[in-house]
Amino acid sequence: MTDYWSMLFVFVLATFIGLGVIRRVSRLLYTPLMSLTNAISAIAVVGSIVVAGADYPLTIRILGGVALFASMTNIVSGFLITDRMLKMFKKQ
Amino acid sequence: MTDYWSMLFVFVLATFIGLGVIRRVSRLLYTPLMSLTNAISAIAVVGSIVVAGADYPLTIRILGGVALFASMTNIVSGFLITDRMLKMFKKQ
Amino acid sequence: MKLGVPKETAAGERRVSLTPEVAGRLVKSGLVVVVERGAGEAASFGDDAFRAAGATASASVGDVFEQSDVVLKVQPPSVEEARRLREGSALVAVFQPAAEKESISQLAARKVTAFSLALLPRITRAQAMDVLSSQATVAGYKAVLLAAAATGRFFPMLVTAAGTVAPARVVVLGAGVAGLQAIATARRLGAVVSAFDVRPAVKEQVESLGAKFLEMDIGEHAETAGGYAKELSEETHRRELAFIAQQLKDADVVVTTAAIPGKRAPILITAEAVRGMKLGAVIVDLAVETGGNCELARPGEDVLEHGVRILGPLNLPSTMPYHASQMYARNISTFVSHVVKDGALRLDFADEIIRDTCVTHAGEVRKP
Amino acid sequence: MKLGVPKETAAGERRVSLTPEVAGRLVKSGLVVVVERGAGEAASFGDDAFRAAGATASASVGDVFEQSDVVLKVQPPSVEEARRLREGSALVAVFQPAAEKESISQLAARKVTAFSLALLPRITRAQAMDVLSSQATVAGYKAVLLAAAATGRFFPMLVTAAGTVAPARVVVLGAGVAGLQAIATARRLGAVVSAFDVRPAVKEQVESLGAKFLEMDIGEHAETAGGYAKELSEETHRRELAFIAQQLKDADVVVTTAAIPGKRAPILITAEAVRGMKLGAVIVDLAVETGGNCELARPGEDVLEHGVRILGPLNLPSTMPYHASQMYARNISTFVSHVVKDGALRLDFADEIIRDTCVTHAGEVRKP
Amino acid sequence: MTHAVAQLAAVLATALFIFSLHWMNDPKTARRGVAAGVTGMLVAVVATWIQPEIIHHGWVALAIVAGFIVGVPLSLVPLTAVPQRTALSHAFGGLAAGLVGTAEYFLGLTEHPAELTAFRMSAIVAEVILGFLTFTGSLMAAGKLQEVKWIPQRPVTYPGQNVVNIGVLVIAAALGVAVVVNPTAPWSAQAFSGVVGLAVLFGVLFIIPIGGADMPTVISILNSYAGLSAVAMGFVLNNKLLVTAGALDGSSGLILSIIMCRAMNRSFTNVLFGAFGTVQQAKALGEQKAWKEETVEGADQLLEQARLVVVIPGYGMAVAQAQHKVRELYDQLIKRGVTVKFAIHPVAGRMPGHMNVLLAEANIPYTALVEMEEINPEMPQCDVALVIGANDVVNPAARYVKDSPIYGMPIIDADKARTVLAIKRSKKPQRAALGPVTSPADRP
Amino acid sequence: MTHAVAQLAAVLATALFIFSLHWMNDPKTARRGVAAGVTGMLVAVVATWIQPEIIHHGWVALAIVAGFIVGVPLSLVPLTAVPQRTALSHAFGGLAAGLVGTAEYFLGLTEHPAELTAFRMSAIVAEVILGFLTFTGSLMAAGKLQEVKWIPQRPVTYPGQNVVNIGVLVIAAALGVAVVVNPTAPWSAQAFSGVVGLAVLFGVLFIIPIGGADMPTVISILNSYAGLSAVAMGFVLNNKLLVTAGALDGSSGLILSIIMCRAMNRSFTNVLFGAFGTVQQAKALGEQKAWKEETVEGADQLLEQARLVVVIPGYGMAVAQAQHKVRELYDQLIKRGVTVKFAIHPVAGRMPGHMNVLLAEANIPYTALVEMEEINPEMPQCDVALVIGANDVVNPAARYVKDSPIYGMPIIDADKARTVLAIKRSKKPQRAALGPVTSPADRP
Ligand SMILES: NC(=O)c1ccc[n+]([C@@H]2O[C@H](COP(=O)([O-])OP(=O)(O)OC[C@H]3O[C@@H](n4cnc5c(N)ncnc54)[C@H](OP(=O)(O)O)[C@@H]3O)[C@@H](O)[C@H]2O)c1
Ligand SMILES: NC(=O)c1ccc[n+]([C@@H]2O[C@H](COP(=O)([O-])OP(=O)(O)OC[C@H]3O[C@@H](n4cnc5c(N)ncnc54)[C@H](OP(=O)(O)O)[C@@H]3O)[C@@H](O)[C@H]2O)c1
Ligand SMILES: NC(=O)c1ccc[n+]([C@@H]2O[C@H](COP(=O)([O-])OP(=O)(O)OC[C@H]3O[C@@H](n4cnc5c(N)ncnc54)[C@H](O)[C@@H]3O)[C@@H](O)[C@H]2O)c1
Ligand SMILES: NC(=O)c1ccc[n+]([C@@H]2O[C@H](COP(=O)([O-])OP(=O)(O)OC[C@H]3O[C@@H](n4cnc5c(N)ncnc54)[C@H](O)[C@@H]3O)[C@@H](O)[C@H]2O)c1
Repeated sequence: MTDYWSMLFVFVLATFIGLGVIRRVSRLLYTPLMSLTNAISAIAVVGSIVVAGADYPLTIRILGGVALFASMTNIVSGFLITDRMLKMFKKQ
Repeated sequence: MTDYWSMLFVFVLATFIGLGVIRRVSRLLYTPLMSLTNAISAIAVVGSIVVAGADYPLTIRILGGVALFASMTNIVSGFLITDRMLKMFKKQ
Repeated sequence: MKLGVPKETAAGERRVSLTPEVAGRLVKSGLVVVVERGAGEAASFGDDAFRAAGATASASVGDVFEQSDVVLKVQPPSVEEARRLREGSALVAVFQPAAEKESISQLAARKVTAFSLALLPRITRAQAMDVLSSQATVAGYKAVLLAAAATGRFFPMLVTAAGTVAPARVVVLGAGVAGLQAIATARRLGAVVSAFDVRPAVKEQVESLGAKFLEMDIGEHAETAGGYAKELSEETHRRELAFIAQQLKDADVVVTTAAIPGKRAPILITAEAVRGMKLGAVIVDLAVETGGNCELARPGEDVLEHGVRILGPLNLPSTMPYHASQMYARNISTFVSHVVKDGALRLDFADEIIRDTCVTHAGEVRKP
Repeated sequence: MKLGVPKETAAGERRVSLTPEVAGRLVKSGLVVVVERGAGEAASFGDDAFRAAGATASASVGDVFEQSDVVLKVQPPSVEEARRLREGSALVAVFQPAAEKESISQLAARKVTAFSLALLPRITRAQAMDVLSSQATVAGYKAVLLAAAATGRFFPMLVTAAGTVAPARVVVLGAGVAGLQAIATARRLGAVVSAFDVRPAVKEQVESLGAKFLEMDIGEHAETAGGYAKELSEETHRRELAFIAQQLKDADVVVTTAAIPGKRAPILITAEAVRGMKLGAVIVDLAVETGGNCELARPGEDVLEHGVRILGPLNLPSTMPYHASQMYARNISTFVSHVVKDGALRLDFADEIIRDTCVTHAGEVRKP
Repeated sequence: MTHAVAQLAAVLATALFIFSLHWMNDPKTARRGVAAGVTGMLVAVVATWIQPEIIHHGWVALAIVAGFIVGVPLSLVPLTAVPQRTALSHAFGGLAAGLVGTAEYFLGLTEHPAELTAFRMSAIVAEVILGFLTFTGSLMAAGKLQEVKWIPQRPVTYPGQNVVNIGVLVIAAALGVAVVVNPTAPWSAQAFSGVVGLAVLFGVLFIIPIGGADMPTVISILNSYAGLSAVAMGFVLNNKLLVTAGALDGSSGLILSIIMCRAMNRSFTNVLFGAFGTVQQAKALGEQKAWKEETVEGADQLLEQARLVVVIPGYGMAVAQAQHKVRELYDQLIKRGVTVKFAIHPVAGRMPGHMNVLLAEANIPYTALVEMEEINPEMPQCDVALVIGANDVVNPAARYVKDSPIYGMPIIDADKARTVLAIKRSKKPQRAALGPVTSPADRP
Repeated sequence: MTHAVAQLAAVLATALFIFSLHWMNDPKTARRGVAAGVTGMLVAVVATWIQPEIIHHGWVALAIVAGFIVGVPLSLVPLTAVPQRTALSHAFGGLAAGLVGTAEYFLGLTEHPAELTAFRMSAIVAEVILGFLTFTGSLMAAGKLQEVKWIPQRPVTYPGQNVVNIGVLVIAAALGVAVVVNPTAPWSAQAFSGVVGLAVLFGVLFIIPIGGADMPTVISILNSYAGLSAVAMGFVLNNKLLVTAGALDGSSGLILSIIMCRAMNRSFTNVLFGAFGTVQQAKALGEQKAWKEETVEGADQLLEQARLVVVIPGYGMAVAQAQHKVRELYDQLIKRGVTVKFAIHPVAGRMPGHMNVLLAEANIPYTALVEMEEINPEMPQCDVALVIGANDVVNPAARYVKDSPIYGMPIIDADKARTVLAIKRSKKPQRAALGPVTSPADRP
């Protein structure tokens, strides 16, 4: 059980950090910010790898593989497009 | 071992929060802020209570009792003086 | 319908009742505009410009008066001019009927419909026709320039290698349209400005221009329902004089603009108060035409008493003919658009703008 | 040691060489100050004020000239005054020796030690004595006031119920001390100001006052080592004239202040250029005393040509006698403190301030 | 050992993600933020992959390569399509979370029933609901934005819509509770599938009443949901990195949607419960604009996102001597590339030229001033009309209300602007305005 | 159950502490912050006390009552004594941490040697060192501030001081490592006592070279140390609340001391390693003021803490047209109760009255302007001289350097002010100034 308490603790603290950090983000950057957090939320990739790659029945692994593919797509396209937008910013 | 990792996690997150929150504190309030954090750091009271009140040898409990007394002094005087200073602020 | 713009004949009058720009607008709206030769010259509007705007310029005086349906003037018509007006025509100008009895009876005799813009009600709809406001703006501005030119001092503060020049202290008495403009202009030049008025609402307006309001407990209600000032009781007036005398002791420049509609201007500065002022101070009395706010002011003269210069300038708007005419022309053309509908005068006497301004109509004198 | 302050005798001169405040300081430093009766009156400094400051006021002309060790004046001495000076005494005033040959030989003959503050080197130490700077400040300010009073237009922009008044376009030619002050004053009044000068360093200074610098490729180095302007080559001058004429086409007010030390002022506005200007424009030529920047300007006159008014005002500082005198007095008293040590003249000709300003000494004319 | 590596990697990745977001503070450091995010992700992936329990490397690699193959082209969409892409990406994220949750459940059901504790089951149900509703909701949103043929663009509303939506959600939740209580009962697998189905359905229902204009807010909320599903996954897998990253994402989505709601003059609860339809109708209904007290941030937001801001000063600006503050605001906006014009009404203030005097004092260039006649035709293109202490000169009563003292006076058409902000002293309703913002003195 | 309560309490207390600090953002909410802190502390204490392992309730109550008896009077010290009180309080905090650590060690040693894992021992040693050095260090600091007789007020320095100090710390650390590796060896208890003793000693050595003026920074660092010792205690006791609260405290102490260092023109490392003595000497040595690039925050800080700020504008202000920015700054400072004067040099700028024109345009009241002769006698009382684009008019070369073109010109004695801030375009050394701050355009 202790573990879940740690998790809760971590969750609460991380939420505070998220609120604090995001509130100070320049408003100019909201669009890239959205794609950046979108990429970061693809951290579900970590869970997908486990489900896809561990010694589980194939059906499970297929679910995991699809999840992994979906997450990976998000990571790749999210970071790339964020960077693309920010580059244009610099030029301005 | 897992536990220590949680602790480390919690520590890192809390430090981020501390840095973020304090950096935005109004400079007018540094003196009360110092006494407030001083009072909060007396959270060691939690440890002192355990050492002082659990079923331990007397010597240990004496150490704990002194620690508890010291922490409690900090809590009481720290919060009270912070409030006193802030009240004067209001009047200005 | 023909509008006639004669050249002003009053001495020193340099304004003209329409500018080429405004004349052009009227022409576009379907009216014919006839301008006397050289009518705008003194105000830097050439006949060419009028012609370019579509007006018939270079007409003779006779043409203008005899052909026009509506004659637009700045100054009230001289008896001579009144006689020249075509019977049944209309005239718009600025005059106080009380002061112009003779030409008014002349106008009535010739069955001229005459309007005086000085009688315009101070209502929102009439704001764009309000010549008193627009010309008072010019006067307030110019009064400060005259004062600045007349005083031996700088208006602004200057810290220089040759010592520090203290800013001039300017006091404005009466903060109506002209007074407020005077405050703004003196402030722009860097003077330290304070102002006094009997209407309490003015305090905020004065402060909104960054000047100080000189507060005196009037003790009576000095404002009419229409927002104009009333005459004060004798007792209050005495206290006011003492208060003002005190305030003027260290003034370098005083601009007075106090007026009460239809009455002689109130005396605010006595000879005694002038004696108490600093050597080299300057007073500009804008109310001199209606009797003056300063006892010692003489219309059109530059008086030096007790080391204080007292200017009583007349017709200041005419000294800035270009812009004064521009504003006047806008005002009068708005009025014309209001009374002329479909090429004919529309005399709806239920309309307070028309009712209040119409001085003579159909041979009848409608205002005292 | 006695300092004498005579009343200025030149026509129209209202300044005085010391003010009560400055006289008081000199008295405190151990000097005796003798002031002619009514010397400060035109500048609003009464004899009483001088007396209160510890000076001997109400002296006669004779007393002042005959008793003083150092006579302090504003204008160069008339031949008459020069004759009155006590032999061996000293005189401080402002004059260009080239223009005052006669009185200078008179001064030399009477073995007077005469200083002209017009010759002060433009070095840092001399800044507090620099009468040309302080009086140019007055002139620049006043020139704009004159222009504002003379033009038929508002300087500031005004959006009103009677239409919008466009801001005046003011062009300042020559941005030295007077020019910069003119720029600042016109800007204060709300005009749109642009300025032109041949010295490139001036661009930043003009912009620092919020005005626009009119840039022309001069193509030659127009500045001396001392920071003054040089005369331009003929070709460049021709180009300059064309450039300026172009810039003046839509100007409402022009103030010219261009000068080259010791030379005739450069012509900047030809009659042709005036013809190209707007009807009702105003030119104030401050350089009229040294020949004028505008071909059509006449010293002390108000010329109307091609619908443009051209003012050539003389001695503007004298029209603001109070502050002009205050600054002058500070300058001259700093100079006196510099040359008088322990109650006696200290003539160290190695000191460039003394060397450059001393016009006659011991019977010798030191400056052409 | 690899466990310690995993933990350390989690701490490191967390820190990197936090820095990543922190650096988005400022355009100057923002790209560094992306680099930090990429590094954090790399650390997390590698640390997970090298764990001993991962044995099907080929399978993992295949999925990853497939992700690259689809992801790279997706990142090259034209910038106009960025919102759709983001929505689509949320759909993928939701799908991933939902699938992992489903996998975990069935894995537990078939192999380690004991591991399906109530806590874990709750987390799985939360993950699945959030994941699948995000999946279909985002797909719908993307479809609407892309103007796909078979998704109605216009908000689809019908009576009782909210009841139906909430009903679906409640049933899903109830089924979920049943599964949590009895994770291994014979009907549990079906019930679980029911939860999944209802979540999928709710995602669709949630979006159909919403019009295209509100999509950015919705996307931001879906972002928040995606983050929360990652948190739930973290609880399921006992993975702190998932919890932190998910929480960062969830909170950032929350903040962004709150800010957007404010900018759109909506209450957040209104948006959160998907009841957009109502507002849409009200909007369509009438001209009666509501006024609302705006916060300083909200106003900031509005102003910064505008292209054309028209400032309409009046007597109040003079009384408050606010011209210097106005100039500060002007400077700020100009710096951000916003076009700012000052519309001067002929009778604003209490003397002719009152506004001119003050604005000139504050050194606002003449070129920024425009007259009423000139600005009025432009007002419909104006994003924000900022009325500073003016009342009569923008009061539409001058047009309609016959017995008003200002009836017939021409006014500046502030009410035609997209948004009107008014700064005034009291809260007496301002007829033309959406409402007062706090005085500019409070502005940062 | 009580365990769950304790955990929940920990989460709650953590959140309350965070809010407490967050509310210190603003004087308006600051007192609410205190309330949150008190509540958090109450929750933490009660939740701990009700744990079943606490059995000596009388003993706990006694200690708490004693804490109140001493704490209340301590909170009533005059405000001038607040710094001492804070220092004393840190001493108590350090003592508590040190004692708990010692107790844990001996408890483990005598009762559960197995619990003294390397990790736990490391935490205990860290806790003890930080706790005791904070204890004596803070006591010394409090003593110096209170001007207690037997503590030398002046910095005590001797050759090799830094070597000795670092030596003591290194020995303590080495002994600590030995104890960590062999927690239960026969010599371990002695070694542990040695660590305690050395930490006590180090606290004293750390403070004696520091003068009174630097005490606030030191106290802030000690605050940070006290926080870190609470973190260590948290690791020892496996208590997350201790870890979070301690971390909040540690980081806030850190930030505060960094800000203070900046305000004092010190590098943080310089302060962190206690090498204050060196700087003190340099200060005493000579007139040669160093110049340094100041950050915007540092300048802000300096200006806000000043009582009298003298602004000295020059031609640079005119060129940059910075008068409106200067007015903003003026408004800000006035609002904070700072007295601001503008010292106008007679030849500042490029024309007579140049500064007047600009300052009047920005509506800075004439009453705030003072002439050179008037301000110069006041300059030594001036906290900050803010030189804005002026050079010649404050250049001391005018006094000393015979061949300078400005030799002999009277100048404004900016160099006599406590601190000089100069804003200029280039970095050409400014003779009178401590150095350029970034342009005011960058100010918030
Ligand atoms: N320009 C002229 O020549 C002239 C001359 C005379 C009269 N007028 C008349 O004056 C009116 C001008 O219209 P306007 O829109 O400029 O002014 P207005 O209608 O008088 O409105 C002033 C506004 O400013 C607000 N306000 C007052 N003090 C404030 C402060 N300290 N801070 C923030 N807000 C403040 C008021 O709010 P609250 O409602 O909260 O008080 C009100 O909304 C017209 O009716 C015109 O006819 C003009
Ligand atoms: N007042 C008069 O009547 C008059 C007339 C003529 C001459 N002068 C002479 O002018 C001098 C006036 O002294 P001062 O101290 O006012 O001016 P100054 O000595 O010329 O110094 C100007 C300062 O402003 C800085 N600066 C220039 N542009 C800037 C910008 N855009 N932003 C920020 N900083 C900028 C310069 O920095 P950098 O070093 O980085 O460029 C320099 O430090 C005196 O020597 C005086 O004799 C005065
Ligand atoms: N449409 C409108 O609503 C409108 C338009 C223009 C002006 N007005 C208002 O009408 C008022 C009068 O304007 P105006 O142009 O006729 O004024 P004005 O320029 O004629 O000056 C008259 C001023 O003198 C003051 N005064 C009178 N007796 C005084 C005394 N004894 N001591 C001191 N001051 C005294 C009056 O209060 C008034 O302010 C103004 O306040 C103006 O705001 C209204
Ligand atoms: N102590 C000092 O350092 C000190 C003190 C005062 C003035 N100055 C400097 O000396 C300079 C001259 O000042 P001043 O008061 O004698 O000037 P001024 O008022 O006599 O005006 C002369 C101006 O006219 C300009 N000019 C000359 N020929 C021109 C032409 N053909 N076209 C356009 N402009 C032309 C000059 O460049 C100069 O700016 C100023 O720039 C001033 O900064 C220095």
